[in-house]
Amino acid sequence: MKLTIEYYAVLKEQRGCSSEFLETSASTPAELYDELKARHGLSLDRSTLKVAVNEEFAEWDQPLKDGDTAVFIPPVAGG
Amino acid sequence: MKLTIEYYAVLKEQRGCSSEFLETSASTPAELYDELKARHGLSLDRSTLKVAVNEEFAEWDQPLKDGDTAVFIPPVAGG
Amino acid sequence: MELNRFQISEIAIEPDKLRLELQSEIAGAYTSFEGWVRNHNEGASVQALEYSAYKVLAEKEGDRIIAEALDRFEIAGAAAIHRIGLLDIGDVAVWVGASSAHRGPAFDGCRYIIDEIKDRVPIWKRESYEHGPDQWVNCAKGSLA
Amino acid sequence: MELNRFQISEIAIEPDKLRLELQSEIAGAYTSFEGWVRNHNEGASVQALEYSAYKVLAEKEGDRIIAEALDRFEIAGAAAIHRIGLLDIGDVAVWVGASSAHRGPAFDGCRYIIDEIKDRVPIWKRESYEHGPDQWVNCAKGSLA
Repeated sequence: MKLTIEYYAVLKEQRGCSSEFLETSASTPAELYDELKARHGLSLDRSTLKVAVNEEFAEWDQPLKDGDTAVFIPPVAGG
Repeated sequence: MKLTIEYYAVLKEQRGCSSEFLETSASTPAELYDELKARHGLSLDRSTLKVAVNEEFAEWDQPLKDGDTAVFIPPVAGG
Repeated sequence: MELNRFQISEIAIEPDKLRLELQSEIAGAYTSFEGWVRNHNEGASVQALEYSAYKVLAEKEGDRIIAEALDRFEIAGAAAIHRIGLLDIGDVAVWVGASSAHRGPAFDGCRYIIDEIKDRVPIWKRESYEHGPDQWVNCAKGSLA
Repeated sequence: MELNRFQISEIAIEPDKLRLELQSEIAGAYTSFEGWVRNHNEGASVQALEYSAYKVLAEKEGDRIIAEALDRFEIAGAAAIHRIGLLDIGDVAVWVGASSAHRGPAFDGCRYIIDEIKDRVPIWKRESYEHGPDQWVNCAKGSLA
């Protein structure tokens, strides 16, 4: 399955890029983040994040489909 | 005792002037308002008003002194 | 326009200039309130209105209200201004601004000030309606026949 | 700037223009909130900061927040705008405005919108300090060594 991952804020800095295409066997956002965290040494625990799939907030355990775009959202600090 | 009375808003309209000098035997703002209400047919009950003497809010039963300025304050409607 | 003061004004209120008075390097939050002249009040169609004030006491009492707000809430600064004279629909009748390090006190302080102004400051409003005689708002027995 | 919308902006926010969007003949009350860049945060001296956003989702979520406020409070209109990019001390980072017939809903609606923006909208803040490394606010483990 091929996915697009977009990175923002501290995750973008830690990953060193703002988006990537990825061939993965992860079937949910939770599995996907765990894979990326291990591979790239991302500092944030999954419990502090939210996730969006295809430009909407999503559940950690919803199935991912080929071509989906996933975004992991660090704690926000607007205002 | 000579007093100055200033009128504002609906009281000014009903009295037909914005201030007057008055020779009176009223010894408190309460007595003074009752006198003016009867003489000029002012519509507002004293219970709906506040009173100021010499540019500060005052009590209805405080003694008036010669030369004082009294102002009766209709219900306010700022904002 | 002075910081931490209440003012009665016979000329148009300019909120964009007033807010600049409250800027400071420690203030991270700013809240403002404006009262605009509406085209209706309690069901009646309003055409115009006139505010009048007992200016000396209004400014004293307004200053006290702002001092109370500074005392009760963690605000950095506050100010308020109330227009008098003939106003048209859409005109700014009153402006209140408050700044603070965090947003909670800015909201609370601003609201306190406008609530107290409406309750305590000797300012009166005379409305002209499309139908019916002019009326002094809040002075039911004082309606003009 | 559209009524009842939330917007991410890369250019300076101009509150005096934004408030005009909320004027209507039925609105008698207007409340605004502005977040200003402070020179300190939790004791540290801030020199500059940068906001970034996941723009598409931020604007969707911001629009939802404003729709919720319109639904929950008796407000006539509302709007909000958040700046991104490099900001200096004193710059407006966020502006929220709400208008209503009476002041209670304008205050409550404005406050609801800024509270929810800070809680839910994907916007991040990176602060530069006089002493110590830059930091992503709220991302303790993400401080830049």
